[in-house]
Amino acid sequence: MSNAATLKSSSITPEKLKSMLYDMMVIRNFEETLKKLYQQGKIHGTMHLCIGQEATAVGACVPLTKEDKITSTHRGHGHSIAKGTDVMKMMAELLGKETGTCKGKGGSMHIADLDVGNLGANGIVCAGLPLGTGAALTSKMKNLGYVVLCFFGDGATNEGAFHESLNLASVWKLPVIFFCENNLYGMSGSIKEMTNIENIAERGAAYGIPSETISGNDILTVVEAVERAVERARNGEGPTLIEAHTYRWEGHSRSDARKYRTREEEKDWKKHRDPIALFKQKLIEENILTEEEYGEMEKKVQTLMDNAVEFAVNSKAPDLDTLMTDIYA
Amino acid sequence: MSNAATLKSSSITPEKLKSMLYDMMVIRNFEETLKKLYQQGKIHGTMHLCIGQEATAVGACVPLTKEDKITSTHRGHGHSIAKGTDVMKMMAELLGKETGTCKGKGGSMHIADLDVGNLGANGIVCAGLPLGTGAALTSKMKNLGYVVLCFFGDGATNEGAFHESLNLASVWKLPVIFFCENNLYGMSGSIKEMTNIENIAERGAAYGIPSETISGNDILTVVEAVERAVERARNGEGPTLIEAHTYRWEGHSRSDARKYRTREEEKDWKKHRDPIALFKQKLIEENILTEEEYGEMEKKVQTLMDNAVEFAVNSKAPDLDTLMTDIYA
Amino acid sequence: MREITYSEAIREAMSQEMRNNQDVFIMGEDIGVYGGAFGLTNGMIEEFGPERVRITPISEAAISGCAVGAAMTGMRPILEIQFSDFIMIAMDNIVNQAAKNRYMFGGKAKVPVVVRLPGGSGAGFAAQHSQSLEAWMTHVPGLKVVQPSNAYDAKGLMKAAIKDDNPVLFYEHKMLYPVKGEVPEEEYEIPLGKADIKKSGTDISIVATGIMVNRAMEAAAELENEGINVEVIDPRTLVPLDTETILESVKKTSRVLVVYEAVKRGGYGAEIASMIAESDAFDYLDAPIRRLGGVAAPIPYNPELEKAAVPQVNDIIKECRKLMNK
Amino acid sequence: MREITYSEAIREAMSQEMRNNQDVFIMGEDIGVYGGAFGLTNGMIEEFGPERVRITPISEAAISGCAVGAAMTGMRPILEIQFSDFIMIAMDNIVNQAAKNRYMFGGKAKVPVVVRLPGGSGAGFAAQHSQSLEAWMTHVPGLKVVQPSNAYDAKGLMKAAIKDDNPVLFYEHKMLYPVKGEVPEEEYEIPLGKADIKKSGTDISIVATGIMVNRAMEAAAELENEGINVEVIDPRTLVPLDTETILESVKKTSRVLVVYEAVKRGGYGAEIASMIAESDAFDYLDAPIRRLGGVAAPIPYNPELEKAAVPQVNDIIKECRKLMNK
Ligand SMILES: Cc1ncc(C[n+]2csc(CCOP(=O)(O)OP(=O)(O)O)c2C)c(N)n1
Ligand SMILES: Cc1ncc(C[n+]2csc(CCOP(=O)(O)OP(=O)(O)O)c2C)c(N)n1
Ligand SMILES: [Mg+2]
Ligand SMILES: [Mg+2]
Repeated sequence: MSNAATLKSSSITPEKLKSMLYDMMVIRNFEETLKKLYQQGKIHGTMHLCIGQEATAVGACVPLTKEDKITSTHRGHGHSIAKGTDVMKMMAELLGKETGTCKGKGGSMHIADLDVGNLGANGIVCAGLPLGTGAALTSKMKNLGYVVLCFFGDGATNEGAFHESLNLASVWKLPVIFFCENNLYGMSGSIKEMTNIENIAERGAAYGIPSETISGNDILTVVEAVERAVERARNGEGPTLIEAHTYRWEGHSRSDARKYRTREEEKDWKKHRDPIALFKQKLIEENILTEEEYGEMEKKVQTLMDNAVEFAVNSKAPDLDTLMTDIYA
Repeated sequence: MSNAATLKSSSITPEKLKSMLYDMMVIRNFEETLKKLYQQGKIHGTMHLCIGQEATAVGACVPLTKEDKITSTHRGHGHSIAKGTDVMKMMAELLGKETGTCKGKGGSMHIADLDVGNLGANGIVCAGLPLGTGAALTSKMKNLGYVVLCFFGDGATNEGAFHESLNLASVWKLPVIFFCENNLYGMSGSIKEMTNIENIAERGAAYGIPSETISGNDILTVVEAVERAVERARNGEGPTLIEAHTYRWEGHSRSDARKYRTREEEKDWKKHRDPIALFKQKLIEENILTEEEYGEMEKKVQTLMDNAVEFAVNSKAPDLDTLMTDIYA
Repeated sequence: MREITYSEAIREAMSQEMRNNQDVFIMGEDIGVYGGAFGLTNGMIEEFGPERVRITPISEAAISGCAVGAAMTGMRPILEIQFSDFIMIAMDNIVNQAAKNRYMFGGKAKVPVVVRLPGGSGAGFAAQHSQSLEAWMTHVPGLKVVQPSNAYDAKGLMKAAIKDDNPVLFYEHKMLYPVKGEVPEEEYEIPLGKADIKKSGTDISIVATGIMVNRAMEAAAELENEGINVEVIDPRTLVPLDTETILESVKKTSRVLVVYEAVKRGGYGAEIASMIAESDAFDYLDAPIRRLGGVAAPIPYNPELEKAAVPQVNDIIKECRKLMNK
Repeated sequence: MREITYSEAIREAMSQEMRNNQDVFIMGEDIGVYGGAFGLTNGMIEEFGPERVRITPISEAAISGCAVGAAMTGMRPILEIQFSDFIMIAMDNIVNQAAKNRYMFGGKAKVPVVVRLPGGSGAGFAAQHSQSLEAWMTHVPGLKVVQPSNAYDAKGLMKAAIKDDNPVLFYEHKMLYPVKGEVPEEEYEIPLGKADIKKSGTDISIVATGIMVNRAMEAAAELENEGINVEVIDPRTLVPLDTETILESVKKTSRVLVVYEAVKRGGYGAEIASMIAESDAFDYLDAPIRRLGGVAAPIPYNPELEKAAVPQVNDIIKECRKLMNK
């Protein structure tokens, strides 16, 4: 595993560093808010929260431009926010409103925002990889210069689509980054029991794809690893596989007694490896951030979220007529 | 690549060695005969001949008992014969007769013979791997002690089912041997261009599966590699991946101008690496076989094949009523 | 009699069969301590252990093929596909292998596998987790297709499915899981291919499948007040289909409405309707054969839109009124 | 006029569109110097080069998803699936992704991909290489489904399919590939959703799809001698379906036979038949709506069995006689 990156080694401006922290805070607050809204019965269906995984979402998107693209997963709120999807609209989408990112038709598992290069969450585990490979093919064939980053979980790496996509992208040297958020579990299956290898990154060799395993809760490490991969991709050197270790604090979805893991393990990750706390600490230690500024950021995030909820709650439900629109182009 | 095995290192009896050669000769003659019958319009549809690959088919089945099982491919005649499927019935099947292995309903791509552990050819590339994994699961759950050997081509290794099956078999430590006949091409795609790695065997590491690359045209090498794998499987140590290099002399199927490879390459394999000639040579050099005996074997094979053709030609076509039988058990 | 849920009924059937026969086992994603996405296998791993309640990686292609291979060699696997929508990754093993092996091999293999498929809309899971694609499977020779509408049927049909020597696709409806019904503890089987008349009537034959049976029953109660007396037929198994029971009913009532949740276009209701249209019951018909099915749109997330996408009780009532020219 | 084969017509349509629009390209297994399993892409890699005639690994899941992803981002891929049967490995990308993305994303994506699918029986390729599964796709909102029966239609429909901004599944029949027909060299399009009356008549409307159009035409010629005057309608596209042309014909003839190669049970002919049965054409009918489809068996290898598995000219003739009570 790569060593934790230091701020000194980073060329990121202090402003950018603070905005990275801010984005992580937005994601966490967004998820906490959803949890409450769900408990209040204002959100239906299901959703998969990414609390604890904010550093992978934000860190992986830092090296990307707006023209670069991502594909996301069922656990995709963080990815969407990190890539620049509007939080107000996302909140409205979760509440099934016509002002939502998808006009209330998609919901949590299908948030997409093509204008900012977000090719969509996906309800099908691993389905983003072939799609992202295709988006990378467009970049190459049209010489558009953009790269594609595909988010996926550890569980997804046992799907055939993982294998086929990595091979295809490698053979065609496509500008794509396969970014695995290894949070140790699928829905309940421990990745240690679902494969017979130490690290998922080992699978890169099966395709001639360079790969590395990193700490996914140290945002600067994530940024640097993705920077390297983006550079390779932009230079026409093809795909990279990154495995970032992280942890989801919540259950898999809203109905999960978490019998498959221990409370101790959870406590350990929350206490010692909270990506937000770690990054905040670092910024404070290096005099880039003050506690006061942090407090202001918290307030700003809260205001944003309050506005988002208000916006979403006050938005109209989609007209029943829209049931039959947007099917064909 | 493992070194070529020598006869001295082998514990196989002279009789067995000769019968191995004989089986290879049967396979080649079977295929040559089909070619003629096809040209005469006596066989319809399509078929995939395995001339040049006799050592992998026979060699891989030598270490297997009748209780052990195989899954085969579209290029499966050799596998079937090697596993003990009746040649007369196979010939009748190719001619679509009621006396055929599958009553004329399956044809070349679906020859199966469960009684001798032949779980079937398959028209779907890579489909035998999940099935074989399941057969191995039965062996394990019922404590039956048998192992399963899955034949597949180089092209099949880019299918998702390859990835998923190897992973599953590894996680469950199933008694299965993944045996890849790497004949350098799929239908036309060169495996060198269809993957970005040197050897397919490298993929074993992605599943924690031991693997090796061997010469598939030296039958004793094949036998020894499979013996090691069978031993692992029987000892409950799980699957092995074997990649055997070989070459198909004919086109992919009956309509193939072979534009994707050179005549020189073909000549080279035929002249210098004919698995039958190589083995014959070895047996003669080591005084296990005489030219005379070989001539007799050739005659015997020809008689068998003549009988098979006669049997097949004289057999009845299936009754039209059988169209609707054998659908449900 | 004792009441248990649809979900408990299915579990009970599986558990009884697993106790009766060592060859029966279940495999699928997260079916261990998690109990499966719908809690259906809750407690099973505790009783039967991890060898017979096999948690698998997320590998639908391998696990479906593995189940088929195990079935071909002497086991009787039950495969849980977490949502029926994910069968798309397992299609080859079901359709090109399980369904055809016996035939291709000239009658030599049998493939006793049950594939459990939670389907249907209503839970807010949106387009990729709410489909009703059973029609696909009815089109494939070699498969049997079951779709129980209540707990009692679910138990009896599951036991028959497990005992059947063929691949059986068992479509469960996720909105029915918590619905209770009277279910005897003792063992019983409901033969595949036998429809059930859930309510007899004289004016209109409603042939409804899956959860639509329940909506048709509600509609029937309402319609009774208006003097319209409908008969509700639940085929229970789509393949084999009990055409006799359906045709007899149609001849009696001379009006028919086919109701299904799946997209109307190309759904199995089309098969039922055209089976009637080409039969001798045609001459008894006093009105066109009407179908009510899902609209031709993906299932939307918003709950009101979601409801509007598939037939509701009121839609059934309206169609019946139309059929009676009221 | 110039005559070319069905296969050449499809190639010409693709080549013309590739010349007209740099975004159009083709990808698939063995479509380079090999020319594809059916030689359809012969010569294309020589003209367009390996970037636009992309040979892929044997990876149906990746290549289908890759085509969809490329389509979502500005390309217009044509994907050749070597045999339509192999779509089972690509189902998720077609059905859960391509068909639904636009809707799930609230109208934001478009997915202009054409999936070419050689289907049908008659070539002796047996159960896993001879299926007709177009009905599956007609059941999926968001997809369009095309099934040309001759060279002229194939060219015009392919051009329309490539220009369409939606996923289009293009079912080709492998026995039609070598069949010649008059096809103009110039560019023309046949709009998706427009049926063609291949022969007009007064006694019976035959709605036939794919290769069955040709068999229906042969049967029609025979029946003419017996004084039975049939009308042959070729929907050409199954989705969207030109119901108007079909219903008008049925009202005129008052007898209808639907003929399709796919397994009768659950085939798209069931949709056509029940569409008629629930329409106002019902009142015009003088006889039950008959369907002729494939038997409920996998396609067998033996050529005589194979023929018996799907409708032949004689079967159509017999059905028509029955419909006329002769
Ligand atoms: C093809 C498919 N199989 C199964 C599921 C059900 N499912 C949804 S999320 C999930 C676990 C995914 O695990 P992982 O990829 O590690 O992502 P994580 O949830 O940990 O973020 C499963 C099994 C699905 N949505 N799609
Ligand atoms: C899923 C699937 N995709 C494509 C094909 C068509 N096809 C048949 S054989 C073949 C090549 C297979 O190559 P390989 O696995 O190397 O086997 P070989 O023919 O060389 O023995 C292809 C592409 C198929 N039958 N099934
Ligand atoms: Mg995970
Ligand atoms: Mg090969």
